[in-house]
Amino acid sequence: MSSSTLLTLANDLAEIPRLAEAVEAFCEPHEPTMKDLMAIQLALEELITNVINYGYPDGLPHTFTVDLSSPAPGCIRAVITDDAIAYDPLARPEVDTTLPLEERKIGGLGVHLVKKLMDVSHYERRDGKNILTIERRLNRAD
Amino acid sequence: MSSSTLLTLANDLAEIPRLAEAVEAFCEPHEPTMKDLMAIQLALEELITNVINYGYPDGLPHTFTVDLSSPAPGCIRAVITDDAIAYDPLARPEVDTTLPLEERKIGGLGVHLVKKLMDVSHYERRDGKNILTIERRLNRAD
Amino acid sequence: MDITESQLNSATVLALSGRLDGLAAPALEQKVDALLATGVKNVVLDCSGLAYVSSAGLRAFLTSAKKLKAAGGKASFAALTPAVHEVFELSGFLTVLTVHPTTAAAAQ
Amino acid sequence: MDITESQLNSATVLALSGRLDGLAAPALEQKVDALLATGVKNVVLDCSGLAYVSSAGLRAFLTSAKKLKAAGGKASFAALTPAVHEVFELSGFLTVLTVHPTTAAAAQ
Ligand SMILES: Nc1ncnc2c1ncn2[C@@H]1O[C@H](COP(=O)(O)OP(=O)(O)O)[C@@H](O)[C@H]1O
Ligand SMILES: Nc1ncnc2c1ncn2[C@@H]1O[C@H](COP(=O)(O)OP(=O)(O)O)[C@@H](O)[C@H]1O
Repeated sequence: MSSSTLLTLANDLAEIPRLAEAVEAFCEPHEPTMKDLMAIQLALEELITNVINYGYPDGLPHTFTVDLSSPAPGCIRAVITDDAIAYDPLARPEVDTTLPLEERKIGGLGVHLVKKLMDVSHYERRDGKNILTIERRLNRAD
Repeated sequence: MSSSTLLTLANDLAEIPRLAEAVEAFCEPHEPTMKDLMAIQLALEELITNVINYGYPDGLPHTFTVDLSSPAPGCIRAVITDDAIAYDPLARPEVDTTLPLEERKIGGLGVHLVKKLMDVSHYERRDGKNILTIERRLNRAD
Repeated sequence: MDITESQLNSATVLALSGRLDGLAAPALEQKVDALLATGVKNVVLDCSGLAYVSSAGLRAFLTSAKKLKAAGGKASFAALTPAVHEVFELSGFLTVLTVHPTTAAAAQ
Repeated sequence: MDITESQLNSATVLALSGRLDGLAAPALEQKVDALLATGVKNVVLDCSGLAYVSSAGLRAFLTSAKKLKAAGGKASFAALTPAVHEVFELSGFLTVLTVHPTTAAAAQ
Protein backbone atom coordinates (compact mmCIF):
# COMPACT_ATOMS: atom_id res chain seq x y z
CA MET A 1 0.00 0.00 0.00
CA SER A 2 1.29 3.43 -0.83
CA SER A 3 -0.22 6.64 0.44
CA SER A 4 -0.41 10.27 -0.62
CA THR A 5 -2.01 13.23 1.14
CA LEU A 6 -3.74 16.08 -0.65
CA LEU A 7 -3.97 19.29 1.37
CA THR A 8 -6.20 22.18 0.34
CA LEU A 9 -4.94 25.52 1.69
CA ALA A 10 -6.37 29.03 1.87
CA ASN A 11 -4.27 32.07 0.83
CA ASP A 12 -3.61 32.94 4.48
CA LEU A 13 -0.25 32.80 6.30
CA ALA A 14 -1.97 31.05 9.23
CA GLU A 15 -1.78 27.91 7.05
CA ILE A 16 2.02 27.72 7.54
CA PRO A 17 2.04 25.95 10.94
CA ARG A 18 -0.90 23.73 9.93
CA LEU A 19 0.97 22.64 6.82
CA ALA A 20 4.08 21.98 8.94
CA GLU A 21 2.04 19.66 11.17
CA ALA A 22 0.55 17.82 8.21
CA VAL A 23 4.05 17.38 6.74
CA GLU A 24 5.27 15.91 10.02
CA ALA A 25 2.31 13.51 10.19
CA PHE A 26 2.81 12.40 6.58
CA CYS A 27 6.60 11.94 6.88
CA GLU A 28 6.57 10.20 10.26
CA PRO A 29 6.18 6.61 8.93
CA HIS A 30 9.17 7.28 6.63
CA GLU A 31 11.40 7.97 9.67
CA PRO A 32 12.79 11.39 8.74
CA THR A 33 15.62 13.04 10.70
CA MET A 34 15.02 16.47 12.29
CA LYS A 35 16.98 17.96 9.38
CA ASP A 36 14.73 16.20 6.86
CA LEU A 37 11.56 17.46 8.49
CA MET A 38 12.86 20.99 8.81
CA ALA A 39 14.08 20.98 5.19
CA ILE A 40 10.72 19.89 3.77
CA GLN A 41 8.69 22.20 6.03
CA LEU A 42 10.99 25.12 5.20
CA ALA A 43 10.88 24.56 1.43
CA LEU A 44 7.08 24.42 1.54
CA GLU A 45 6.83 27.50 3.76
CA GLU A 46 9.01 29.52 1.37
CA LEU A 47 7.05 28.53 -1.71
CA ILE A 48 3.53 28.86 -0.30
CA THR A 49 4.38 32.17 1.40
CA ASN A 50 5.18 33.62 -2.00
CA VAL A 51 2.00 32.20 -3.51
CA ILE A 52 -0.06 33.63 -0.63
CA ASN A 53 1.68 37.04 -0.59
CA TYR A 54 2.10 37.71 -4.31
CA GLY A 55 0.06 35.15 -6.25
CA TYR A 56 -3.44 36.55 -5.73
CA PRO A 57 -3.31 40.34 -6.14
CA ASP A 58 -7.13 40.59 -6.11
CA GLY A 59 -7.03 40.22 -2.33
CA LEU A 60 -9.90 37.71 -2.39
CA PRO A 61 -9.98 34.26 -0.74
CA HIS A 62 -8.48 31.51 -2.92
CA THR A 63 -7.40 27.91 -2.38
CA PHE A 64 -4.49 25.93 -3.74
CA THR A 65 -3.20 22.42 -3.06
CA VAL A 66 -0.13 20.66 -1.70
CA ASP A 67 0.13 16.98 -2.59
CA LEU A 68 2.48 14.91 -0.41
CA SER A 69 3.67 11.53 -1.62
CA SER A 70 6.59 9.13 -1.50
CA PRO A 71 7.55 8.24 -5.08
CA ALA A 72 10.21 5.79 -3.84
CA PRO A 73 11.28 4.40 -0.45
CA GLY A 74 13.07 7.08 1.58
CA CYS A 75 11.99 9.89 -0.74
CA ILE A 76 9.34 12.54 -0.06
CA ARG A 77 7.72 14.56 -2.86
CA ALA A 78 5.55 17.65 -2.51
CA VAL A 79 3.65 19.22 -5.41
CA ILE A 80 2.19 22.71 -5.02
CA THR A 81 -0.53 23.45 -7.58
CA ASP A 82 -2.08 26.91 -7.72
CA ASP A 83 -4.12 28.95 -10.17
CA ALA A 84 -2.38 32.16 -9.09
CA ILE A 85 -0.59 34.44 -11.55
CA ALA A 86 2.07 32.69 -13.64
CA TYR A 87 5.40 32.84 -11.80
CA ASP A 88 8.48 30.62 -11.76
CA PRO A 89 10.30 31.23 -8.47
CA LEU A 90 13.12 28.84 -9.46
CA ALA A 91 14.12 31.13 -12.36
CA ARG A 92 15.24 33.90 -9.97
CA PRO A 93 18.96 34.81 -10.00
CA GLU A 94 21.13 33.16 -7.34
CA VAL A 95 21.64 35.21 -4.17
CA ASP A 96 25.20 35.94 -3.07
CA THR A 97 25.51 34.36 0.40
CA THR A 98 29.14 35.57 0.81
CA LEU A 99 28.50 39.32 1.20
CA PRO A 100 29.24 41.00 4.57
CA LEU A 101 26.41 41.94 6.94
CA GLU A 102 26.00 45.52 5.71
CA GLU A 103 25.64 44.49 2.06
CA ARG A 104 23.34 41.49 2.60
CA LYS A 105 19.91 42.13 1.12
CA ILE A 106 16.97 41.54 3.39
CA GLY A 107 15.18 38.70 1.58
CA GLY A 108 15.65 36.51 -1.45
CA LEU A 109 16.97 33.68 0.69
CA GLY A 110 13.88 31.49 0.55
CA VAL A 111 14.27 30.07 -2.94
CA HIS A 112 18.01 29.70 -2.40
CA LEU A 113 17.29 27.45 0.60
CA VAL A 114 14.67 25.46 -1.34
CA LYS A 115 17.24 24.62 -4.02
CA LYS A 116 19.94 23.69 -1.50
CA LEU A 117 17.70 21.59 0.74
CA MET A 118 15.83 19.71 -1.99
CA ASP A 119 17.23 17.10 -4.35
CA VAL A 120 14.67 18.01 -7.01
CA SER A 121 12.94 21.34 -7.59
CA HIS A 122 10.95 21.79 -10.77
CA TYR A 123 8.50 24.39 -12.08
CA GLU A 124 5.89 23.91 -14.77
CA ARG A 125 3.00 26.04 -16.06
CA ARG A 126 0.18 23.80 -17.27
CA ASP A 127 -3.55 24.33 -17.88
CA GLY A 128 -3.37 27.82 -16.38
CA LYS A 129 -1.69 26.53 -13.22
CA ASN A 130 1.69 26.85 -11.54
CA ILE A 131 2.94 23.37 -10.65
CA LEU A 132 5.99 23.27 -8.37
CA THR A 133 7.49 19.88 -7.55
CA ILE A 134 10.10 19.38 -4.85
CA GLU A 135 11.68 16.16 -3.61
CA ARG A 136 14.09 15.22 -0.87
CA ARG A 137 15.86 11.92 -0.23
CA LEU A 138 15.59 11.34 3.50
CA ASN A 139 18.72 10.90 5.61
CA ARG A 140 20.97 12.24 2.86
CA ALA A 141 24.56 13.02 3.83
CA ASP A 142 25.32 16.73 3.90
CA MET B 1 -6.60 23.67 5.60
CA SER B 2 -8.42 20.50 4.67
CA SER B 3 -6.73 17.20 3.99
CA SER B 4 -7.43 14.03 2.04
CA THR B 5 -5.39 10.84 1.79
CA LEU B 6 -5.12 8.75 -1.36
CA LEU B 7 -4.12 5.13 -0.75
CA THR B 8 -3.03 2.83 -3.55
CA LEU B 9 -3.64 -0.84 -2.72
CA ALA B 10 -2.64 -4.14 -4.31
CA ASN B 11 -5.20 -6.93 -4.86
CA ASP B 12 -3.89 -8.83 -1.83
CA LEU B 13 -5.74 -9.47 1.45
CA ALA B 14 -2.59 -8.47 3.35
CA GLU B 15 -3.65 -4.87 2.59
CA ILE B 16 -6.58 -5.14 5.07
CA PRO B 17 -4.62 -4.41 8.28
CA ARG B 18 -2.51 -1.74 6.52
CA LEU B 19 -5.64 0.01 5.33
CA ALA B 20 -7.08 -0.20 8.86
CA GLU B 21 -3.96 1.57 10.19
CA ALA B 22 -4.16 4.28 7.54
CA VAL B 23 -7.85 4.82 8.36
CA GLU B 24 -7.00 5.21 12.03
CA ALA B 25 -4.22 7.72 11.24
CA PHE B 26 -6.49 9.72 8.94
CA CYS B 27 -9.46 9.78 11.32
CA GLU B 28 -7.49 10.50 14.50
CA PRO B 29 -7.59 14.35 14.21
CA HIS B 30 -11.39 14.08 13.78
CA GLU B 31 -11.70 12.42 17.20
CA PRO B 32 -13.65 9.28 16.27
CA THR B 33 -15.11 6.93 18.89
CA MET B 34 -14.03 3.26 18.91
CA LYS B 35 -17.36 2.48 17.22
CA ASP B 36 -16.69 5.05 14.48
CA LEU B 37 -13.23 3.64 13.74
CA MET B 38 -14.47 0.07 13.72
CA ALA B 39 -17.43 0.98 11.49
CA ILE B 40 -15.27 2.68 8.84
CA GLN B 41 -12.56 0.02 8.94
CA LEU B 42 -15.17 -2.73 8.71
CA ALA B 43 -17.03 -1.14 5.78
CA LEU B 44 -13.76 -0.74 3.88
CA GLU B 45 -12.63 -4.27 4.68
CA GLU B 46 -15.91 -5.72 3.39
CA LEU B 47 -15.81 -3.78 0.14
CA ILE B 48 -12.12 -4.18 -0.70
CA THR B 49 -12.20 -7.89 0.20
CA ASN B 50 -14.81 -8.42 -2.49
CA VAL B 51 -12.81 -6.37 -5.01
CA ILE B 52 -9.67 -8.37 -4.21
CA ASN B 53 -11.39 -11.78 -4.18
CA TYR B 54 -13.78 -11.42 -7.10
CA GLY B 55 -12.88 -8.28 -9.07
CA TYR B 56 -9.77 -9.48 -10.90
CA PRO B 57 -10.41 -13.01 -12.19
CA ASP B 58 -7.20 -12.93 -14.27
CA GLY B 59 -5.22 -13.64 -11.10
CA LEU B 60 -2.64 -10.97 -12.01
CA PRO B 61 -1.42 -8.12 -9.77
CA HIS B 62 -3.63 -5.00 -9.95
CA THR B 63 -3.96 -1.82 -7.96
CA PHE B 64 -6.96 0.23 -6.94
CA THR B 65 -7.38 3.29 -4.73
CA VAL B 66 -9.10 4.34 -1.52
CA ASP B 67 -9.48 8.10 -1.09
CA LEU B 68 -10.14 9.28 2.48
CA SER B 69 -11.51 12.77 3.08
CA SER B 70 -13.69 14.79 5.40
CA PRO B 71 -16.37 16.56 3.31
CA ALA B 72 -17.72 18.34 6.40
CA PRO B 73 -16.71 18.64 10.05
CA GLY B 74 -17.36 15.38 11.89
CA CYS B 75 -17.92 13.40 8.69
CA ILE B 76 -15.53 10.89 7.08
CA ARG B 77 -15.83 9.87 3.42
CA ALA B 78 -14.06 6.99 1.69
CA VAL B 79 -14.15 6.44 -2.07
CA ILE B 80 -13.00 3.11 -3.50
CA THR B 81 -12.14 3.35 -7.20
CA ASP B 82 -11.18 0.19 -9.09
CA ASP B 83 -10.94 -0.93 -12.72
CA ALA B 84 -12.11 -4.43 -11.80
CA ILE B 85 -15.14 -6.09 -13.43
CA ALA B 86 -18.33 -4.05 -13.19
CA TYR B 87 -20.17 -4.96 -10.00
CA ASP B 88 -22.57 -3.11 -7.71
CA PRO B 89 -22.39 -4.75 -4.27
CA LEU B 90 -25.10 -2.43 -2.91
CA ALA B 91 -27.68 -3.90 -5.31
CA ARG B 92 -27.57 -7.29 -3.56
CA PRO B 93 -30.77 -8.47 -1.83
CA GLU B 94 -31.05 -7.81 1.90
CA VAL B 95 -29.95 -10.68 4.13
CA ASP B 96 -32.41 -11.97 6.73
CA THR B 97 -30.70 -11.47 10.10
CA THR B 98 -33.60 -13.01 12.04
CA LEU B 99 -33.17 -16.65 10.98
CA PRO B 100 -32.14 -19.26 13.61
CA LEU B 101 -28.56 -20.59 13.71
CA GLU B 102 -29.16 -23.64 11.53
CA GLU B 103 -30.71 -21.62 8.72
CA ARG B 104 -28.27 -18.70 8.73
CA LYS B 105 -26.24 -18.63 5.52
CA ILE B 106 -22.50 -18.46 5.93
CA GLY B 107 -21.73 -15.11 4.27
CA GLY B 108 -23.55 -12.19 2.72
CA LEU B 109 -23.28 -10.19 5.94
CA GLY B 110 -20.58 -7.79 4.77
CA VAL B 111 -22.66 -5.50 2.58
CA HIS B 112 -25.50 -5.60 5.14
CA LEU B 113 -23.10 -4.22 7.75
CA VAL B 114 -21.78 -1.57 5.35
CA LYS B 115 -25.30 -0.23 4.81
CA LYS B 116 -26.14 -0.28 8.53
CA LEU B 117 -22.89 1.32 9.69
CA MET B 118 -22.64 4.02 7.02
CA ASP B 119 -24.85 7.09 6.61
CA VAL B 120 -24.18 7.15 2.87
CA SER B 121 -23.32 4.26 0.56
CA HIS B 122 -23.36 4.89 -3.15
CA TYR B 123 -22.23 2.94 -6.24
CA GLU B 124 -21.43 4.37 -9.63
CA ARG B 125 -19.86 2.91 -12.79
CA ARG B 126 -17.96 5.62 -14.65
CA ASP B 127 -15.16 5.60 -17.28
CA GLY B 128 -14.81 1.83 -16.96
CA LYS B 129 -14.43 2.04 -13.18
CA ASN B 130 -16.41 0.99 -10.12
CA ILE B 131 -16.69 3.98 -7.77
CA LEU B 132 -18.03 3.18 -4.30
CA THR B 133 -18.58 6.09 -1.91
CA ILE B 134 -19.29 5.60 1.78
CA GLU B 135 -19.70 8.22 4.49
CA ARG B 136 -20.19 8.17 8.22
CA ARG B 137 -21.07 10.99 10.60
CA LEU B 138 -18.80 10.55 13.60
CA ASN B 139 -20.27 10.14 17.06
CA ARG B 140 -23.73 9.43 15.70
CA ALA B 141 -26.30 8.13 18.18
CA ASP B 142 -27.18 4.47 17.65
CA MET C 1 -4.75 -11.62 16.35
CA ASP C 2 -3.62 -13.74 19.31
CA ILE C 3 -5.55 -16.76 20.62
CA THR C 4 -4.75 -17.89 24.18
CA GLU C 5 -6.21 -21.20 25.41
CA SER C 6 -7.06 -21.98 29.03
CA GLN C 7 -9.41 -24.19 31.06
CA LEU C 8 -12.25 -22.90 33.29
CA ASN C 9 -14.65 -25.39 34.93
CA SER C 10 -15.59 -27.77 32.12
CA ALA C 11 -15.02 -25.18 29.39
CA THR C 12 -12.06 -24.52 27.14
CA VAL C 13 -11.61 -20.75 27.02
CA LEU C 14 -10.12 -19.10 23.92
CA ALA C 15 -9.13 -15.50 24.74
CA LEU C 16 -9.02 -13.49 21.50
CA SER C 17 -6.97 -10.33 21.37
CA GLY C 18 -6.42 -7.86 18.56
CA ARG C 19 -8.21 -7.77 15.22
CA LEU C 20 -10.33 -10.62 13.83
CA ASP C 21 -10.29 -9.52 10.17
CA GLY C 22 -10.34 -11.49 6.95
CA LEU C 23 -6.63 -12.24 7.28
CA ALA C 24 -6.92 -13.52 10.85
CA ALA C 25 -10.21 -15.45 10.62
CA PRO C 26 -8.79 -18.71 9.17
CA ALA C 27 -6.54 -19.11 12.26
CA LEU C 28 -9.61 -19.11 14.52
CA GLU C 29 -11.44 -21.68 12.39
CA GLN C 30 -8.34 -23.91 12.42
CA LYS C 31 -8.06 -23.60 16.20
CA VAL C 32 -11.67 -24.67 16.74
CA ASP C 33 -11.26 -27.56 14.27
CA ALA C 34 -8.19 -28.70 16.22
CA LEU C 35 -10.11 -28.60 19.51
CA LEU C 36 -13.01 -30.55 17.98
CA ALA C 37 -10.53 -33.17 16.74
CA THR C 38 -9.36 -33.75 20.35
CA GLY C 39 -12.94 -34.13 21.60
CA VAL C 40 -13.41 -30.66 23.11
CA LYS C 41 -17.08 -29.67 22.96
CA ASN C 42 -17.61 -26.76 25.33
CA VAL C 43 -15.80 -23.62 24.14
CA VAL C 44 -15.97 -20.08 25.55
CA LEU C 45 -14.71 -17.28 23.31
CA ASP C 46 -13.45 -14.51 25.59
CA CYS C 47 -13.79 -11.33 23.47
CA SER C 48 -12.71 -8.82 26.13
CA GLY C 49 -9.50 -8.10 24.18
CA LEU C 50 -11.08 -8.21 20.73
CA ALA C 51 -10.82 -4.71 19.26
CA TYR C 52 -12.31 -5.45 15.86
CA VAL C 53 -14.36 -8.04 14.02
CA SER C 54 -15.43 -7.99 10.37
CA SER C 55 -17.92 -10.24 8.54
CA ALA C 56 -15.09 -12.72 7.93
CA GLY C 57 -14.65 -12.92 11.70
CA LEU C 58 -18.41 -13.29 12.21
CA ARG C 59 -18.42 -16.08 9.64
CA ALA C 60 -15.67 -17.85 11.61
CA PHE C 61 -17.76 -17.43 14.80
CA LEU C 62 -20.91 -18.80 13.10
CA THR C 63 -19.06 -21.75 11.53
CA SER C 64 -17.45 -22.60 14.87
CA ALA C 65 -20.77 -22.43 16.73
CA LYS C 66 -22.46 -24.63 14.12
CA LYS C 67 -19.69 -27.26 14.21
CA LEU C 68 -19.63 -27.39 18.01
CA LYS C 69 -23.43 -27.70 18.12
CA ALA C 70 -23.37 -30.47 15.48
CA ALA C 71 -20.81 -32.34 17.64
CA GLY C 72 -23.19 -32.14 20.61
CA GLY C 73 -21.24 -29.30 22.26
CA LYS C 74 -21.64 -25.53 22.41
CA ALA C 75 -19.91 -22.20 21.85
CA SER C 76 -20.43 -19.26 24.23
CA PHE C 77 -19.25 -15.69 23.62
CA ALA C 78 -18.20 -13.50 26.53
CA ALA C 79 -17.26 -9.92 27.37
CA LEU C 80 -17.90 -8.16 24.05
CA THR C 81 -16.56 -4.60 23.76
CA PRO C 82 -19.23 -2.02 22.78
CA ALA C 83 -17.94 -1.83 19.19
CA VAL C 84 -17.99 -5.62 18.74
CA HIS C 85 -21.38 -5.81 20.50
CA GLU C 86 -22.82 -3.38 17.94
CA VAL C 87 -21.66 -5.57 15.04
CA PHE C 88 -23.16 -8.67 16.70
CA GLU C 89 -26.41 -6.78 17.15
CA LEU C 90 -26.61 -5.47 13.56
CA SER C 91 -25.89 -8.99 12.28
CA GLY C 92 -28.62 -10.61 14.38
CA PHE C 93 -25.90 -12.61 16.19
CA LEU C 94 -27.17 -11.69 19.65
CA THR C 95 -30.16 -13.98 19.01
CA VAL C 96 -28.40 -16.92 17.30
CA LEU C 97 -25.26 -17.06 19.46
CA THR C 98 -25.02 -17.40 23.24
CA VAL C 99 -23.54 -14.19 24.62
CA HIS C 100 -22.59 -13.64 28.27
CA PRO C 101 -21.32 -10.49 29.98
CA THR C 102 -18.29 -12.28 31.52
CA THR C 103 -16.12 -15.32 30.82
CA ALA C 104 -16.93 -16.71 34.29
CA ALA C 105 -20.68 -16.59 33.51
CA ALA C 106 -20.11 -18.20 30.11
CA ALA C 107 -18.13 -21.08 31.68
CA GLN C 108 -20.84 -21.94 34.26
CA MET D 1 7.05 30.69 19.32
CA ASP D 2 7.88 31.81 22.86
CA ILE D 3 10.45 34.50 23.71
CA THR D 4 11.77 34.53 27.29
CA GLU D 5 13.92 37.48 28.40
CA SER D 6 16.64 37.32 31.05
CA GLN D 7 19.91 39.06 32.00
CA LEU D 8 23.37 37.41 31.93
CA ASN D 9 26.48 39.54 32.65
CA SER D 10 25.96 42.70 30.56
CA ALA D 11 23.82 40.94 27.96
CA THR D 12 20.05 40.67 27.55
CA VAL D 13 19.29 37.05 26.69
CA LEU D 14 16.26 36.19 24.54
CA ALA D 15 15.56 32.45 24.74
CA LEU D 16 13.56 31.40 21.67
CA SER D 17 11.51 28.24 21.78
CA GLY D 18 9.33 26.61 19.16
CA ARG D 19 9.06 27.57 15.51
CA LEU D 20 10.32 30.84 14.05
CA ASP D 21 8.26 30.80 10.85
CA GLY D 22 6.75 33.59 8.79
CA LEU D 23 3.85 33.93 11.24
CA ALA D 24 6.12 34.20 14.30
CA ALA D 25 8.92 36.37 12.87
CA PRO D 26 7.21 39.78 13.38
CA ALA D 27 7.01 39.15 17.16
CA LEU D 28 10.79 38.76 17.32
CA GLU D 29 11.42 41.97 15.35
CA GLN D 30 9.01 43.83 17.63
CA LYS D 31 10.76 42.46 20.72
CA VAL D 32 14.20 43.64 19.52
CA ASP D 33 12.76 47.06 18.55
CA ALA D 34 11.31 47.37 22.06
CA LEU D 35 14.69 46.51 23.65
CA LEU D 36 16.46 49.05 21.41
CA ALA D 37 13.93 51.70 22.46
CA THR D 38 14.91 51.15 26.12
CA GLY D 39 18.62 51.46 25.29
CA VAL D 40 19.54 47.74 25.32
CA LYS D 41 22.46 47.14 22.94
CA ASN D 42 23.94 43.75 23.79
CA VAL D 43 21.53 40.92 22.93
CA VAL D 44 22.12 37.18 23.00
CA LEU D 45 19.63 35.00 21.11
CA ASP D 46 19.56 31.61 22.84
CA CYS D 47 18.45 29.19 20.08
CA SER D 48 18.76 25.96 22.11
CA GLY D 49 14.97 25.55 22.07
CA LEU D 50 14.46 26.73 18.49
CA ALA D 51 13.17 23.76 16.50
CA TYR D 52 12.65 25.51 13.19
CA VAL D 53 13.61 28.66 11.34
CA SER D 54 12.56 29.71 7.82
CA SER D 55 13.86 32.56 5.67
CA ALA D 56 11.35 34.89 7.37
CA GLY D 57 13.02 34.01 10.69
CA LEU D 58 16.48 34.52 9.17
CA ARG D 59 15.33 37.91 7.88
CA ALA D 60 14.24 38.84 11.41
CA PHE D 61 17.66 37.73 12.72
CA LEU D 62 19.50 39.76 10.06
CA THR D 63 17.37 42.87 10.61
CA SER D 64 17.87 42.63 14.37
CA ALA D 65 21.65 42.24 14.02
CA LYS D 66 21.86 45.21 11.63
CA LYS D 67 19.79 47.46 13.89
CA LEU D 68 21.78 46.54 17.01
CA LYS D 69 25.07 47.11 15.16
CA ALA D 70 23.83 50.49 13.83
CA ALA D 71 23.00 51.47 17.45
CA GLY D 72 26.58 50.66 18.50
CA GLY D 73 25.58 47.34 20.06
CA LYS D 74 25.68 43.70 18.94
CA ALA D 75 23.64 40.53 18.51
CA SER D 76 25.10 37.11 19.32
CA PHE D 77 23.48 33.77 18.51
CA ALA D 78 23.97 30.78 20.78
CA ALA D 79 23.34 27.03 20.96
CA LEU D 80 21.96 26.31 17.48
CA THR D 81 20.39 22.86 16.99
CA PRO D 82 21.89 20.88 14.08
CA ALA D 83 18.87 21.58 11.84
CA VAL D 84 18.99 25.35 12.50
CA HIS D 85 22.78 25.32 12.14
CA GLU D 86 22.42 23.81 8.67
CA VAL D 87 20.08 26.60 7.57
CA PHE D 88 22.50 29.24 8.95
CA GLU D 89 25.31 27.58 7.04
CA LEU D 90 23.46 27.33 3.72
CA SER D 91 22.45 30.99 4.04
CA GLY D 92 26.00 32.19 4.71
CA PHE D 93 24.84 33.40 8.14
CA LEU D 94 27.70 31.65 9.99
CA THR D 95 30.05 34.27 8.49
CA VAL D 96 27.89 37.42 8.88
CA LEU D 97 26.43 36.69 12.32
CA THR D 98 28.29 35.97 15.56
CA VAL D 99 27.50 32.39 16.59
CA HIS D 100 28.60 30.78 19.86
CA PRO D 101 28.20 27.18 21.04
CA THR D 102 26.64 28.23 24.37
CA THR D 103 24.67 31.15 25.80
CA ALA D 104 27.34 31.57 28.52
CA ALA D 105 30.07 32.01 25.89
CA ALA D 106 27.88 34.45 23.90
CA ALA D 107 27.29 36.62 27.01
CA GLN D 108 31.03 36.97 27.85
N1 LIG E 1 4.41 33.08 -6.28
C1 LIG E 1 4.69 34.34 -6.74
N2 LIG E 1 3.84 34.93 -7.59
C2 LIG E 1 4.13 36.16 -8.06
N3 LIG E 1 5.21 36.88 -7.73
C3 LIG E 1 6.09 36.36 -6.89
C4 LIG E 1 5.88 35.06 -6.35
N4 LIG E 1 6.93 34.77 -5.53
C5 LIG E 1 7.74 35.83 -5.56
N5 LIG E 1 7.25 36.81 -6.38
C6 LIG E 1 7.89 38.09 -6.69
O1 LIG E 1 9.29 37.98 -6.44
C7 LIG E 1 9.71 38.96 -5.49
C8 LIG E 1 10.80 38.44 -4.59
O2 LIG E 1 10.42 37.21 -3.99
P1 LIG E 1 11.13 36.77 -2.64
O3 LIG E 1 12.60 36.96 -2.75
O4 LIG E 1 10.64 35.42 -2.20
O5 LIG E 1 10.55 37.90 -1.74
P2 LIG E 1 10.85 38.21 -0.28
O6 LIG E 1 12.08 37.42 0.11
O7 LIG E 1 11.06 39.68 -0.30
O8 LIG E 1 9.59 37.74 0.38
C9 LIG E 1 8.46 39.37 -4.75
O9 LIG E 1 8.55 40.68 -4.27
C10 LIG E 1 7.37 39.20 -5.81
O10 LIG E 1 7.29 40.36 -6.63
N1 LIG F 1 -16.41 -6.65 -6.21
C1 LIG F 1 -16.99 -7.73 -6.75
N2 LIG F 1 -16.81 -8.00 -8.04
C2 LIG F 1 -17.39 -9.08 -8.60
N3 LIG F 1 -18.20 -9.93 -7.95
C3 LIG F 1 -18.42 -9.73 -6.66
C4 LIG F 1 -17.85 -8.63 -5.99
N4 LIG F 1 -18.27 -8.66 -4.70
C5 LIG F 1 -19.07 -9.73 -4.57
N5 LIG F 1 -19.17 -10.38 -5.75
C6 LIG F 1 -19.98 -11.60 -6.01
O1 LIG F 1 -21.00 -11.67 -5.03
C7 LIG F 1 -20.95 -12.91 -4.34
C8 LIG F 1 -21.34 -12.74 -2.88
O2 LIG F 1 -20.59 -11.69 -2.26
P1 LIG F 1 -20.42 -11.70 -0.70
O3 LIG F 1 -21.74 -11.93 -0.06
O4 LIG F 1 -19.65 -10.51 -0.23
O5 LIG F 1 -19.55 -12.97 -0.59
P2 LIG F 1 -19.03 -13.69 0.64
O6 LIG F 1 -19.80 -13.15 1.83
O7 LIG F 1 -19.34 -15.12 0.31
O8 LIG F 1 -17.58 -13.32 0.59
C9 LIG F 1 -19.53 -13.39 -4.52
O9 LIG F 1 -19.46 -14.78 -4.45
C10 LIG F 1 -19.18 -12.87 -5.90
O10 LIG F 1 -19.62 -13.74 -6.91
